[in-house]
Amino acid sequence: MGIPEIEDAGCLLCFGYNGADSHPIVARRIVRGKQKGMKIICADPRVTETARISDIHLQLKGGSNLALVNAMANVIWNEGLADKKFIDEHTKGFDEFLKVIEKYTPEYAEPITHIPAETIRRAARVYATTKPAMILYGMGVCQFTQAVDVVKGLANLALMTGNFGGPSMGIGPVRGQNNVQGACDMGALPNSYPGYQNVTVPEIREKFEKAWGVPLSDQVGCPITHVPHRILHEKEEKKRIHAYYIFGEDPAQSDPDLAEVREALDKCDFVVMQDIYMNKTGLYADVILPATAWGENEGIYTCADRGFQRVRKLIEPEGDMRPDWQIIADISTAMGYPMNYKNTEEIWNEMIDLCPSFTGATYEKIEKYGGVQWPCRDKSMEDKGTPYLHKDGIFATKDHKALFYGTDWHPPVELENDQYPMTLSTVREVGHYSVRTMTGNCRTLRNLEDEPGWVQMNTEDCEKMNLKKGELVKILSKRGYCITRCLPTDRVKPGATYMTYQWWIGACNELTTAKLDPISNTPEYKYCACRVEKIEDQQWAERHVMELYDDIRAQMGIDTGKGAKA
Amino acid sequence: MNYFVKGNPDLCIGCRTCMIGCVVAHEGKHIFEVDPDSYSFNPKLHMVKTANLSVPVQCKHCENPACMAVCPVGAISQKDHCIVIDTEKCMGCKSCMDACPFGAINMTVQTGKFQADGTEKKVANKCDLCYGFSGGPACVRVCPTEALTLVTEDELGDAMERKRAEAARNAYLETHPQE
Amino acid sequence: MIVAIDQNICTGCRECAEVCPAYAIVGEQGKPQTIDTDRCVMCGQCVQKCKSYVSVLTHGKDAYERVKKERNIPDSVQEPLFAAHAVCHLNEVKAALADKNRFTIVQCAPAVRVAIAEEFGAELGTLTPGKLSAALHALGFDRVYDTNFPADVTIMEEGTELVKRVTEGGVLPMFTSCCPAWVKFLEDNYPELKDHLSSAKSPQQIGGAIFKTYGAQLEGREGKDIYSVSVMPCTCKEFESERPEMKDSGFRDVDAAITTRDLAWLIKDMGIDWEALDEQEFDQPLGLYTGAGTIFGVTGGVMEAAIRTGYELVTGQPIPDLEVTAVRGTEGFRTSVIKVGDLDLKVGVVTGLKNVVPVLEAVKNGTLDLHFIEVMTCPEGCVSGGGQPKLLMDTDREEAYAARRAATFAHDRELAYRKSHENPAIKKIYEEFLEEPNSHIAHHLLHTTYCNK
Amino acid sequence: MALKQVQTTCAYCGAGCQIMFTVDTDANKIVEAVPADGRTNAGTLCLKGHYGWDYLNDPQILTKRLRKPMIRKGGKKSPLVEVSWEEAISYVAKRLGEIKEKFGPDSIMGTGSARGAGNEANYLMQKFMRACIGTNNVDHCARI
Amino acid sequence: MKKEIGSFVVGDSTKCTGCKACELACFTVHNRKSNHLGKTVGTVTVPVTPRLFLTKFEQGCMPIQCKHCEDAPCLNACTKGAISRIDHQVIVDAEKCIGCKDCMQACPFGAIALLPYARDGRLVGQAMSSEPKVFASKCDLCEGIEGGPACVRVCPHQALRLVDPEAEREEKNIRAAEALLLTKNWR
Repeated sequence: MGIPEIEDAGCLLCFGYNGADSHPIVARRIVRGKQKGMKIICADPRVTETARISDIHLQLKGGSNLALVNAMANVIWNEGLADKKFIDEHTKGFDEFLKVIEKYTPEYAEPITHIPAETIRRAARVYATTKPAMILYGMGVCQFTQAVDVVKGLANLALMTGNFGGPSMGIGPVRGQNNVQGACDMGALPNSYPGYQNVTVPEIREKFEKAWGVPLSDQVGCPITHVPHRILHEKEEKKRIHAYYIFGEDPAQSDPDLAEVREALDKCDFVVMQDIYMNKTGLYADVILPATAWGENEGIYTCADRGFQRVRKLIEPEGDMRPDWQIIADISTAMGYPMNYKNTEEIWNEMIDLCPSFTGATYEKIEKYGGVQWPCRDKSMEDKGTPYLHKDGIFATKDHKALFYGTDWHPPVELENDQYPMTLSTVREVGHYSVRTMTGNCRTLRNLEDEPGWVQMNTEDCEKMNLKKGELVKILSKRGYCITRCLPTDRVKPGATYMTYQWWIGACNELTTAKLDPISNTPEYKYCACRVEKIEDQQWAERHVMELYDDIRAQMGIDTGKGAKA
Repeated sequence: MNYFVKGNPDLCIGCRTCMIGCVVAHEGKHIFEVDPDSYSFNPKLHMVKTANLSVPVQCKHCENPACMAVCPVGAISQKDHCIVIDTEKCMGCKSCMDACPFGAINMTVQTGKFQADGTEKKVANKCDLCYGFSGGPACVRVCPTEALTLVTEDELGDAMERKRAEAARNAYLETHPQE
Repeated sequence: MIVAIDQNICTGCRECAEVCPAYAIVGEQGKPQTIDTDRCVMCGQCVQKCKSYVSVLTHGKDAYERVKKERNIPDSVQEPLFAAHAVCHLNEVKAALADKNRFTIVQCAPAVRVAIAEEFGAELGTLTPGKLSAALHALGFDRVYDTNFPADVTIMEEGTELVKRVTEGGVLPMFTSCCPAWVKFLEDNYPELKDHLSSAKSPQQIGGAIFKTYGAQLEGREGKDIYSVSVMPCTCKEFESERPEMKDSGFRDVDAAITTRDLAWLIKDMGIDWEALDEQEFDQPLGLYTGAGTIFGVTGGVMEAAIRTGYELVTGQPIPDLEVTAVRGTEGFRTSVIKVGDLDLKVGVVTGLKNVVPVLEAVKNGTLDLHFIEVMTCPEGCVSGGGQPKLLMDTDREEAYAARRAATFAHDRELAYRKSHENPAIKKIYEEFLEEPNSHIAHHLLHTTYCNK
Repeated sequence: MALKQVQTTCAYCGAGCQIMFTVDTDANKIVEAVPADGRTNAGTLCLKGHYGWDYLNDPQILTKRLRKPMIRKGGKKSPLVEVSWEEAISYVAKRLGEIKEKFGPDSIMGTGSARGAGNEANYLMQKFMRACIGTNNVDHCARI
Repeated sequence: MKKEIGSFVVGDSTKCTGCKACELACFTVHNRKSNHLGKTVGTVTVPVTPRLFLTKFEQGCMPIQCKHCEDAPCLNACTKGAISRIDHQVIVDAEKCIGCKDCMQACPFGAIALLPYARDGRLVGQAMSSEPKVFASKCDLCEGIEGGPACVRVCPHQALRLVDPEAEREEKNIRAAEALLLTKNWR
């Protein structure tokens, strides 16, 4: 479904998704929906803005997602609220699914989720009986070691209530970054070519071999989150990674367990960084290639609801930067695989012809209609794209049927313990984006929020530790520690802490665990054990933070009047 | 009657676009080209987030303003439907800050101005309804969820009149149920 | 007028009215207050409380010196002066000390030795009997005696009286009579209960009567030659000494009662360096005292001293536990039952005069079954008296009183004799002069009667 | 001052908001950003959309804008030295070629970018990794 | 958050009785070391020099003291450099003060008085004059004195309050925001 459809849903189940901080303009649709009478069920351990205006807030214990989802399915089935006709006509595997969810009564889920059984029932009833019902989910689902199972669990809910194939229904992952959808669309994935065409399917591979004129590997590649392991600990010589070409990313800030990431970058034989600003990864790069930025080049982004939209050049780059595509093409050419493109449209045209779902999305149409939501298969101007998927319950499987997929809940990997009695989850902050190389260099956004960031903690926990708002605290896990400011709030539960990952000093990824979901390879950013310590000498801490900040800025090439330069 | 901007907690998502909008409106567009420490980042409205609400709070432009009453140097005055602070006159005594029951006034650094001992000069800072700028209050303009509105005398008067008429009709219906 | 409020200085805050137990301070809020002398018991708590000082800003540059002169305060004093104040007699005392023909005897009350050092910058509640004695000697007093000695006499007299009342049938409960403000309060407000008061005089007045009789004999002098000064933690003691019936020695028994604060002024005025003073003993024999005498300074102390002796008077056995903790404490009214042989002695202790009203009402109604009740006007007994060093900050009050009380009990523990009847000087004076407690001569000199208003 | 207006897609988050920029082409500077009537944003913007573009003029606040290719000629920890594009490209090509030669194509990892680079650059990156290097070792930071 | 603006003490005339305990306490704690004050009145040998001033007016009374202005007229008026901002508070250096009265005139609250200056238990004299040296006496928020402002501590009626302006402002913000919940449907 599309973002504008959200406000017309009868019911919204917002699961592990905090639109107000990650996508304010999507949150706006939720607010408008509420004004139009939309029922909101919000599953989030924090009182997010959505939770605040929700009809039912399922304030679950972090890491209990699947238990809640399965319990809702259990209620829907046991109370006869399922859409049996839809199940019969459009799905498979329901009976096996029922066996899995049988034990997930609300009473069973209550001690796991910390949500009263009756509240789970109420939520399930509202979701199942209000049409159309839409599910939005975010990183609160994905950044767990049990992530894909939960996505499937949410799909199960939509399937069993027939909430697929029409406007304002279905399930939508709200992708965080501006072009994360696009990077996937373009096949920047170890298992698929552009247009979600699997590298292990021979016919597809043959198509690409033919188009590109070289034989291609039939082995699924290395996911990014495996890279530190593949550099540092890989036993099999031919799987070990020796060169790392990093393009528009900063793993030394954004990835979990930063200590390990740094070690990996340090040990990697050859690191190429291609970016617009100096960043922490740059400190380990052997070569730095300066690229033009958004606003300095042309291209197409895909937004969270599969919409291709144009991004245009606003100003001329000042300096010796080149567009990313050009740099890559030059290297390729230099390595004996010539790439010659005059502009992005040429590249685009090559791409869409290889991807049936995108074939119709020409520059011309994107210009004319302001954007095209894929699938758009036909180049004729009549095919304007697809606002929502699975129209009329026809799914993109061979027999057009959706598959139920039930799994048991398991707890997060690293639980609270005596030494680290609290939990840490990473979250977003509305005024900063990603690793902050862009927003941190914007005056007003920098002035609104700056280092060392905040740790959100329950007011009672703060009172117990005698922590005041704004006080600097030390937060530790078994992997590392950082210093940040304490933000007492009643929006989070006792025992839980939340931090945003863009800070250098309040760098929560020093603490996070690199444990991954087995399918998506997403780290468990949303759950690790931590401890908060009071810092008695606040004056020292304030000075220390300032010194650290100046030091890192100096390393990043900023003249702070002191410290080492890069 | 003075006008005022009010936030609606039902619509606000706490994103603070209004706060930056306020700074940009008052400091001018040149701030996008200067050292971020060289201008004063003073939003004149304050985002409040509690367990059950998010909403910016700003000056109500009271009809009998306590801030104006306590100011010892006459730096606060009423001008064209709003209460404004003359930062030239203000000496930062914080009496108004203490007097305001809404917490709408804070103290802010006046960039580039210093006291005799070289320390920063700070003055009272509060919403002036973008007095003197075209286009009305910036916060209202930039809010992505239309959570802020400028309340004018006419609007408030109309609303009261409508409510009174409604109340009268209801009272009438109570005594004349057949109609 | 012993206690007064200066109309020119008073701001009308009425904080003094809050502490006045006799509701004697009258006036409108914000206007200067006056003292209703009929009601006033001269306890001096208003003096302790008042913070409205003579100020350069409010009253002008010359006000301070003018007020000091008006109040006959020694010129050397530079400390703040307040609206509520007590009369100063130092001029007369200084004159007497200067007069070679007068034989000056001084006595000082138990609470003075735990407080006076505070006026010289010492910690609150510093115990300095030796320095106190040395300072009084240095001032030129011919004999430096101590009120603790007549306090021991009081126990002998009052204890005997109590035993008589209990065993032979007399008016009960019997009230202590050593606190003059309390005595005045009862006379003013409950004259019908005056028979409940012990007829024994207060230690000050017993001392006064003895010094001008037995004391004069010891010196080979006559009573008329003696000038008797008492140093008291109390503003009301001057009133007591001025009572017309207090002349049983044939002269005014005590010629001048000055306060702890007055004495500090006098010491400074005479140029005595308190810090440099070596400790000295009180003069003998009338300066020899027991722990029982010294605990008169705290609430419950008279009761405890009386029980230490009374127990032995009744049972003939020494009291098993000398420290009668049951009667200690600072609550406004507390009662306990003390086993004295076969007798269950039921006692009560009142501290803070406001707390006595319900007790008096109960006595009047016959609903209070007690034998003996100690009453002290000031909040925690004489250590908190109106003549004691005045605190600059009321936030120190609790600590000050506690420290002075603790010092008093510490002094009790360090003394050789801790029961009045074991004091050799007491034994001696009864042998040589008073015959026995409640004897004829004792009655004449050491007991009094009370007036109806 | 020559002004032009250009509509583009916001650089932040997946909402895909459309922004109308006013650009001073003489000064090569953005003057103002106002919300455009895009499909998803319908004439509204959040704070990043409104005020998140001035990083483009390299304000020297947090990190330095990269303007020239650089190589650590003395190996890790040695200083970065500015070089020509020709040198940089041939150096990268040579080193990658050597590593591919020595350890095989799967010893090289490449990333796409979920941020500013755009779809075309991502397409080329994966094509480069797959067709030129010969590995499927390409992924991006979708998971953070 | 780091403290950004100066705190100050304010009186409440609805509670104040005018007892001057605040003035005396103020004097006491500021002279404890410099003029060897003990705990009792008898240890005082110098004139009482308070830094706040009990003020009577038509409707009642209350102490008046410095607001520690953020653009302090007294500080700006002092040509001798005797007034400066230390840790966000406006502080007079009595040693430097020459008693020129400019600060008194600049202060709109009357929060400064020229009072005799004493040290070591004695008034400080000056050359060529029998008059003692004076200094601009004003609230310093009991800088460096344990327990914070003594006036606040001793007031028997809690008529004095140490204001942390930013913290109080935030609290008032919350109440104002809660009121918006009630008035949100004003139309």
